Amino acid sequence: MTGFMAIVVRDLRIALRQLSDSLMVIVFFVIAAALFPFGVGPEPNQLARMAPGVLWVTALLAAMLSFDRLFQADYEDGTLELLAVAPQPLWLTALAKICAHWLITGVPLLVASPVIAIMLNLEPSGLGVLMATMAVGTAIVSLVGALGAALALGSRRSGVLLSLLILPLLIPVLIFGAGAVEAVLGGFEARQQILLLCGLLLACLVLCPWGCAVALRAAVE
Amino acid sequence: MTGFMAIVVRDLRIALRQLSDSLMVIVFFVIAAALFPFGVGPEPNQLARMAPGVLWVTALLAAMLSFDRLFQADYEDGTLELLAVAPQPLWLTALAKICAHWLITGVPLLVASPVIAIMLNLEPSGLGVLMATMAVGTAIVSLVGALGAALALGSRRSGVLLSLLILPLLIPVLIFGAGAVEAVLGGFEARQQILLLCGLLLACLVLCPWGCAVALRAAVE
Amino acid sequence: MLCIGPPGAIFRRIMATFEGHGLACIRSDRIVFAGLDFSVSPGEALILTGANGSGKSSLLRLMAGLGRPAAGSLLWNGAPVDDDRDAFFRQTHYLGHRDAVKAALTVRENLAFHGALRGSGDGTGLDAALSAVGLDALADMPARMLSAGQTRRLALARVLASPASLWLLDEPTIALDAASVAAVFAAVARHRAAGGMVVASTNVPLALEAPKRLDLAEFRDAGVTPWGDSA
Amino acid sequence: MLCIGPPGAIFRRIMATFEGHGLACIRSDRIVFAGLDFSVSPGEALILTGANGSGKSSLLRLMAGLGRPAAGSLLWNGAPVDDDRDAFFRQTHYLGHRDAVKAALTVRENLAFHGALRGSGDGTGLDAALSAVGLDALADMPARMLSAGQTRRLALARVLASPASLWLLDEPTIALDAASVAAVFAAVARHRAAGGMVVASTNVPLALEAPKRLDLAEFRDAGVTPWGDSA
Amino acid sequence: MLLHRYANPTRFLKLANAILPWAAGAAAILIGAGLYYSFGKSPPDYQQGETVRIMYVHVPSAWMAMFSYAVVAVASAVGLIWKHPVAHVVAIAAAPVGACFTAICLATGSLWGKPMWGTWWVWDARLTSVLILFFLYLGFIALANAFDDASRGERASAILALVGAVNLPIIKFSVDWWNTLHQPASVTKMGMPSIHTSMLIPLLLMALGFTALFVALVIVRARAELAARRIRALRSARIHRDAAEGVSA
Ligand code: HEM
Ligand SMILES: Nc1ncnc2c1ncn2[C@@H]1O[C@H](COP(=O)(O)OP(=O)(O)OP(=O)(O)O)[C@@H](O)[C@H]1O
Ligand SMILES: Nc1ncnc2c1ncn2[C@@H]1O[C@H](COP(=O)(O)OP(=O)(O)OP(=O)(O)O)[C@@H](O)[C@H]1O
Ligand SMILES: [Mg+2]
Ligand SMILES: [Mg+2]
Repeated sequence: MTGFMAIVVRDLRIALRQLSDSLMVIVFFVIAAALFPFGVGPEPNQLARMAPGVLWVTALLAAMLSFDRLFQADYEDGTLELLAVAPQPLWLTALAKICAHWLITGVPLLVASPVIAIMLNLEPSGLGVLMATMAVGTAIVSLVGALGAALALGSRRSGVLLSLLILPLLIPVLIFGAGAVEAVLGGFEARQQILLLCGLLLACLVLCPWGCAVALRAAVE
Repeated sequence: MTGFMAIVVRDLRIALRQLSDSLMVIVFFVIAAALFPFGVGPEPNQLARMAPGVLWVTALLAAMLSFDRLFQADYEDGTLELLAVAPQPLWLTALAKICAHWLITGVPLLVASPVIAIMLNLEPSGLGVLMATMAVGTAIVSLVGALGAALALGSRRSGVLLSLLILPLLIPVLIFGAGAVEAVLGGFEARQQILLLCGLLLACLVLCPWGCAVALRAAVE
Repeated sequence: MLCIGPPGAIFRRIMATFEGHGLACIRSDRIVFAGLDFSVSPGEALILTGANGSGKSSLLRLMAGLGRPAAGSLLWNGAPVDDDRDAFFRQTHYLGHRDAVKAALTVRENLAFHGALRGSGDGTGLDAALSAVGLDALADMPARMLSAGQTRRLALARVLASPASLWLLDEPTIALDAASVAAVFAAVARHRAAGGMVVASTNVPLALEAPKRLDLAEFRDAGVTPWGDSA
Repeated sequence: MLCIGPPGAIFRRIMATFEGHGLACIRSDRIVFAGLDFSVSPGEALILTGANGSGKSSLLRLMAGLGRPAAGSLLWNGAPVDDDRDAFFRQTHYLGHRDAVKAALTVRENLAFHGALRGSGDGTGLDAALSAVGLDALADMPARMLSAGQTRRLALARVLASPASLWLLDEPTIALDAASVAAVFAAVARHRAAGGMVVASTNVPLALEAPKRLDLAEFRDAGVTPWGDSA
Repeated sequence: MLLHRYANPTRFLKLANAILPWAAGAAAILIGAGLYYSFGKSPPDYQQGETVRIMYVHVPSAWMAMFSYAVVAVASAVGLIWKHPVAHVVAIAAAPVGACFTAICLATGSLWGKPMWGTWWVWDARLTSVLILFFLYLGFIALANAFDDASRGERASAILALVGAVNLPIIKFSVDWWNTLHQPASVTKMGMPSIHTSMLIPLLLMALGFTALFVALVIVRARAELAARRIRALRSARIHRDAAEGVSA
């Protein structure tokens, strides 16, 4: 388990060398979200209707922005080989890197989302469920995206194609996530969507680290 | 000039060998745009109203995914140093890489946009001006994005940092681009916005390669 | 100057041996080498020689468990390595061509990470290793600012920092200045004296005393494809 | 075995000389070396020695035009290099620690790209260079599949493939096997015979005949900061 | 031995130390007077009521936001063109101060917007361009701190500052080019300002006070930055002396 923590801590260190770096992530979300009013025009009610979609898109973007570096850096400088021959199951290593990734991109998004939501004047009633679904959803995004990144390693074409086949798997997440918020704003229950999200999360927690491990082995051999 | 072509051809070759960048951009573009109908709910007229904005914003964000690697690879394997000491002005080299980038990511976006426009049932009358503005817009995006990439080269957390640098500079493009389409849909002339976009393009054509050159020199020193 | 973490006791008791029989390696549909046998026992050093592309690194990677041999078997204490890979990994250090150094982390952070990865979190072996390769003064510098040789020395420090009975070193002396090379040889000698084993590939003469030698040139059968057709 | 593209005529006429006076180098707020003078004239070879981190690569980078010296001046034929950088760049080849090889491209494509970049697009010098470093058989392999030494040889082939009167080589023999090292020395000898100049850094003895030597250790003034405070 | 890159900034420091007390004093007095006038003396607006007093903070900080960026851009240009290290230091020192002024402008603006326009925020040209200005400041600061090697960060951020300068005229003239909720220039109009002197006086007092404050803050920060670099240089010189001895030993 100490190896697990070592990896998480290292990735966090590299990602957030200073406080300013972590603030940067939040500012990035604000900017990305702020783009939509420019594009779509400032009618408040229309913005409010888009808000959930906007939040999820920015979340997806933030995650994807960091994916190609997720394993690539370790792969190129030879660290991945050492991770592969470390006395610790590779899926655990992968899980560690996934956790780190979620802490780096998912959590800042959680912190920023209320701000963005208000900028896009989403009704406060939706905030709670928004945060909840975001927490689960970003975790799923990190898991699935990591699998994609692992498959794309070594820049072999087949790998790239596979990794891209993975990404559409995220669409249901986005739909349920946005749908939950919509539901609450519409005055309905969101239990169903949230349960579905949790189910997805569990499935990914089982499948993705294992898949990553296999892909990573293939990449270093 | 032969050096210029050499760089363009090489970058295209590498991009085609490992399709990652272009496909990544397209996939994100499609996923992100496809998300909004679910988020906003399927009333066609409302979708159509926000279609131009959504198209532009998602295209911008999708482009962000490709800048991280623009100079990074050359920087890490030492090629950038050789480009810097090649008997050819560095701004020309930068321009070459920018052209290649536009061909690799801008053009695919251009091709994909009508499809997505129809998904968001934008009226066909808007397609022409959409393509026109997109063509100019994506070129500006490549120019500005390259500048950001060159500035953030070798920094920590480059992925997020550079979109933090780029996006604010791109807001005018977004406003005019989306504005043009809305104008046409509203039955007005879009000449003004298109002219403004072309003006921006010219300004960027002058400023960005120069900025890239200075930044890249700083990076290899 | 250097003490390898907790004194070598751990593996002096095990008295491991490491051997391979009839090993073959295929890379990109090409037989790099075939029918290769080797064996190393405690205190011994095996030096791999051969022209560029003869397969030294490939063999070391097989030994380290990066990839399975296309044919043949690797034995650790007489038992196949695959029976308990983690136990084997715990007993081996692999140093490849690439230094696995993170430019963003300081020298010490780099070393501490790999230590923790192998479950030896204590800083003692760490400082000893740094001073052994003469990096102790630079311990708190970001690795980005290291010169080529300093970076290589950091990679070597990783091997010295935590105990393992088998060292697999791919061209360990590359980019090192004379002083550092001497330091490395000294460390290897101490390791062998403590009952450790070393396999090192090289293109330049290595001044290890009484090494076994293995020339990869003897094991390439260029003409034959993995399908058995002869070109 | 090797002919350096179009026969050295181009620069035999120029009879260039390359010298530096009172050079100083600052990296991240620190004086690496200062007050360094050197000069190379046609047919000469200058070997840079010094411990890891003494500044060999830094000096070569200054010579190559990667970064300006913090003090002092570089002269090409007696005129400051900055007067006409492109002319200078056209006459120099720089080989760094990193090989600048694109894994996705084939060996020949890699070479052709750098040739085109320097405006010498013809394939003749290219094939000659490949055979000079013994890579002609692998010319159409993706560079991903090259071994460490083969990659380094590809980097060297880039220097041989297009003519330039000044070669700046940072540890050229790293990762090379004996045969390739000999080939490199032969190429350098031919280059010098044709009136070319060579500056090479190294940590291992280089068998060049009658080289000038420059030991970086002599020029470090540790303990003084760029601000003039002494530590 | 002294090297050009760090043209020893004694001259700058001497000048700075001379100016600092005056700037600080002026800032205190002017801002004090300005606050007294704007909250004590000046009349409430006939239609805006007491909320008009926000103006005395909002407008000067808005001006300073733009002025500071101009300073950053000019200093950056000097640093890039004449390679004068102190110029970069000034730019890096000024950026956070300008960012604060911009933040104040945004905050007071939206505070004022609630009663005036009935909303905290509208996506109109001026407000938006100021928001972009804020992002540019943040980008500049982030970029300047994103490298281990200070000289790398200062050059990169300088380029960004120059490119971003395009935004200044847009802010200034956005109200004229696009029809916005925000009201157009009345003080800074060419010719007679169309604003009553009882409001003009405190406004100008505050503006001058803010300027003095800006100068003082920049000087303090620049001195600190220079000292920090000097210390960093000393430390790394020590480290490497030890390292060299370590190898030779
Ligand atoms: C967040 C919202 C706001 C922002 C970002 C903002 C920004 C600015 C800027 C940049 C200026 C300087 C213009 C120049 O020097 O030409 C300015 C001036 C001014 N603003 Fe605002 N403003 C905001 C909200 C408001 C509101 C709600 C009011 C009151 C209705 C207001 C009233 C004024 C006035 C009276 C001036 C002085 C104009 C002049 O005489 O030059 N602003 N504002
Ligand atoms: N990118 C960098 N940024 C800051 N300082 C650096 C950087 N690279 C090297 N240095 C410092 O400059 C000094 C000289 O480095 P350089 O690479 O020139 O040494 P070298 O003589 O080439 O060593 P080696 O034999 O290991 O290649 C080193 O002490 C190192 O700390
Ligand atoms: N990643 C790879 N994919 C496919 N083939 C490879 C790869 N790496 C090396 N090879 C091939 O395997 C053979 C052996 O490579 P290896 O790196 O083991 O040689 P080596 O003895 O280590 O050479 P060097 O002395 O240059 O390090 C080479 O001929 C090379 O063509
Ligand atoms: Mg090898
Ligand atoms: Mg070096």
